[in-house]
Amino acid sequence: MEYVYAALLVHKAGGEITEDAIKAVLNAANVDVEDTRVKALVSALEGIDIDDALSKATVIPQAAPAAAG
Amino acid sequence: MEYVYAALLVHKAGGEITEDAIKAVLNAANVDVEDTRVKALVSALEGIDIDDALSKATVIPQAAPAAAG
Amino acid sequence: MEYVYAALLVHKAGGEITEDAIKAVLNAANVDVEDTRVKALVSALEGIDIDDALSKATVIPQAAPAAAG
Amino acid sequence: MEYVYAALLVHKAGGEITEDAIKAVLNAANVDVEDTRVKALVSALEGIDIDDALSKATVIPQAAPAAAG
Amino acid sequence: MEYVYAALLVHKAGGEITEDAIKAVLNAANVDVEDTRVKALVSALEGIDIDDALSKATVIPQAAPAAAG
Amino acid sequence: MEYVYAALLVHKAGGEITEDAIKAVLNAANVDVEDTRVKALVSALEGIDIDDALSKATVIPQAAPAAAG
Amino acid sequence: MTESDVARGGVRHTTHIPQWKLDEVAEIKRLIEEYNVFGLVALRGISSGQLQKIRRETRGKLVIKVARNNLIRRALTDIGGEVTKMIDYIEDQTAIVYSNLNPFKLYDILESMKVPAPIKGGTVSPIDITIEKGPTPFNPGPIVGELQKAGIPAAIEGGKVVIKTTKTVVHAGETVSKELASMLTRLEIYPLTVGLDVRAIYEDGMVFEPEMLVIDVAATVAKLAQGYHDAFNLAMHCAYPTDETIIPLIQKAFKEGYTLALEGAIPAPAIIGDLLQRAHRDLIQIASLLADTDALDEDLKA
Repeated sequence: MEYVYAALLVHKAGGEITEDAIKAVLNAANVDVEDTRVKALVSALEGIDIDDALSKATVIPQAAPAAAG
Repeated sequence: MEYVYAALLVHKAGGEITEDAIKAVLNAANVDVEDTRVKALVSALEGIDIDDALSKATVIPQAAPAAAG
Repeated sequence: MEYVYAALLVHKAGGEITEDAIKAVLNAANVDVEDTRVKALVSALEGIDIDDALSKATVIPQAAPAAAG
Repeated sequence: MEYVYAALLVHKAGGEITEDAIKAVLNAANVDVEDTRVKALVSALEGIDIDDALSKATVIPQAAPAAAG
Repeated sequence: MEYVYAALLVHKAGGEITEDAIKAVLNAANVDVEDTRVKALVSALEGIDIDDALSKATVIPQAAPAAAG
Repeated sequence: MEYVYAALLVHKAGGEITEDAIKAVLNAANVDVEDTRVKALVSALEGIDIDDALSKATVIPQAAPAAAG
Repeated sequence: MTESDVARGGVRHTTHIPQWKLDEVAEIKRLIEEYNVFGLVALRGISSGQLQKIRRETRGKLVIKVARNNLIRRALTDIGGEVTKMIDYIEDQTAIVYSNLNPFKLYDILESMKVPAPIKGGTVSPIDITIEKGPTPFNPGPIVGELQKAGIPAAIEGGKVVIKTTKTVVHAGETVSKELASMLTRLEIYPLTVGLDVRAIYEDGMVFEPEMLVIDVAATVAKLAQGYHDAFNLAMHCAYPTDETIIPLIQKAFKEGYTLALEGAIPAPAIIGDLLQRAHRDLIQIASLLADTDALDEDLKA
């Protein structure tokens, strides 16, 4: 989920979600960045209105994957 | 929420949540960092088991009608 | 349920749900296509607003795989 | 969700979830395929028992408030 | 609500809710204090265990599934 | 939460939320004031329309941590 | 009630004031001085028996003195200052209640001493009086006619006298007839509440009227909860970490990440299972619309 948090952060900071922006944040967090995943993330978020998506009331899975990446 | 995202990102990346770590991430996201907010957040997170909190996060405070209380 | 996935896929890809479109997708997935079933599906979906139907899907996965990741 | 639908379709058709298989299906549905998203999905699905994951889908009413978009 | 905020503040600060304590806080906030309201509030709070009242009053039926708790 | 109560009080009393205003209220409540937290709060509230925030779809606390400091 | 027993004399503005009046004014002043709190209460409608009972049961907590209005006025005027605000509450028949309890407790005690009382014929009712339908203690007889004559819808049913329908027999402000008052009493309906009725309580420069003295615990708790919610919401809204909000803030960030990943169909390892289930859910949703057609595979038919 690091990639997603990075995207959220960039978005909330008012920036555009680009590969470079995401990579910069992940690097700063010492994440070992996989280009493919960054590209995939940016591509997946392209058509998404993030604020709109966040306003959706999603129920969290019961067993939150605490240990999950 | 930028500060909180940054903390979560650092945590998920396996790092320790320190002022420096959070600031580095925020800077990378071009957030105009307010030192005191970083300090306040790090201080509040002391003693908090984030994974535990997330595993209990099954019922997230939902948007609820203002009628409450 | 391959046929329904094929229909969903065609729809989400922005295409029109026709027999040819469904067949093409099923063929690509190496499904042994039954023409009558494709006909029945296309016919049954006529007049159905798929986006509307999906937005009403008021159920969310409950037990997420905690070990995921 | 197109990518996920495609993956499930391939799986239900008895095929193995490979990049090529997913791409073939997406192409047949005229999706403008992003290679990295296919890679990311296939990578995420590695080691996942899909039937098992779906069988856990004991769906529950969302009970989300009207706020739900 | 100023009077109530003042009472909550005094309480949270570990102080006893007395007329003087409430008045001091309100004065510091430049509220034009009405003695009778202070007296009425202090008197009303006499028999109330604030921590208890808050812990009971804030558990409001959530728009969330049974997981609540 | 003392700091937040103080901010609410200052705001409701018609005052501007400044470090001095919040400190004055906290001092009156015998809170051992931490400058960092005051600064962090004032910074966090910058640009926030408090009345609007309060009137908006409110988030309900899960359960008031009665014992919480 | 020795005060009312003393020789009556018209209140005139005269240079000569009888000693007993001077003594009484001095006593009022002394008691106001001595106690933290005093209240002016209405005496009308209270029996001397009930007054004695109240005195007995509140002994040690409060002192009740009946006094002439003009002497009370005189004493308050003599004391001067804020106390004179209480002069506005002197009317009709007045008693002074002195206490060291706070005004709210004092009010509470006086209210708790009130008892139900019958209403007298010929008086104006301060409230609506409603008779509920149902059985009465009476056996059939002339009573039925008397009840009906008083405007009460009585009848005989199953060998007993009953009230047929619920009826408001007197509205607030209307005069109660002698017949009705008598029947109400025979039905053991006591519509009035009689006791020492607080007009105002004075403490330390402050005058409290009855509506200010009612303590509503539920409303107070609700306000506390509202105050807490306000603080919690504001802190959440501006992401300010406190002991109460830090965990919800983390959870909120987590939820937002999860939501975004799900909405964007981002195959993060943590949510891949949820994505699969969501796709499956979509399938089921569409399939459910096709339930009665030939479009479904066997595996989607129930």
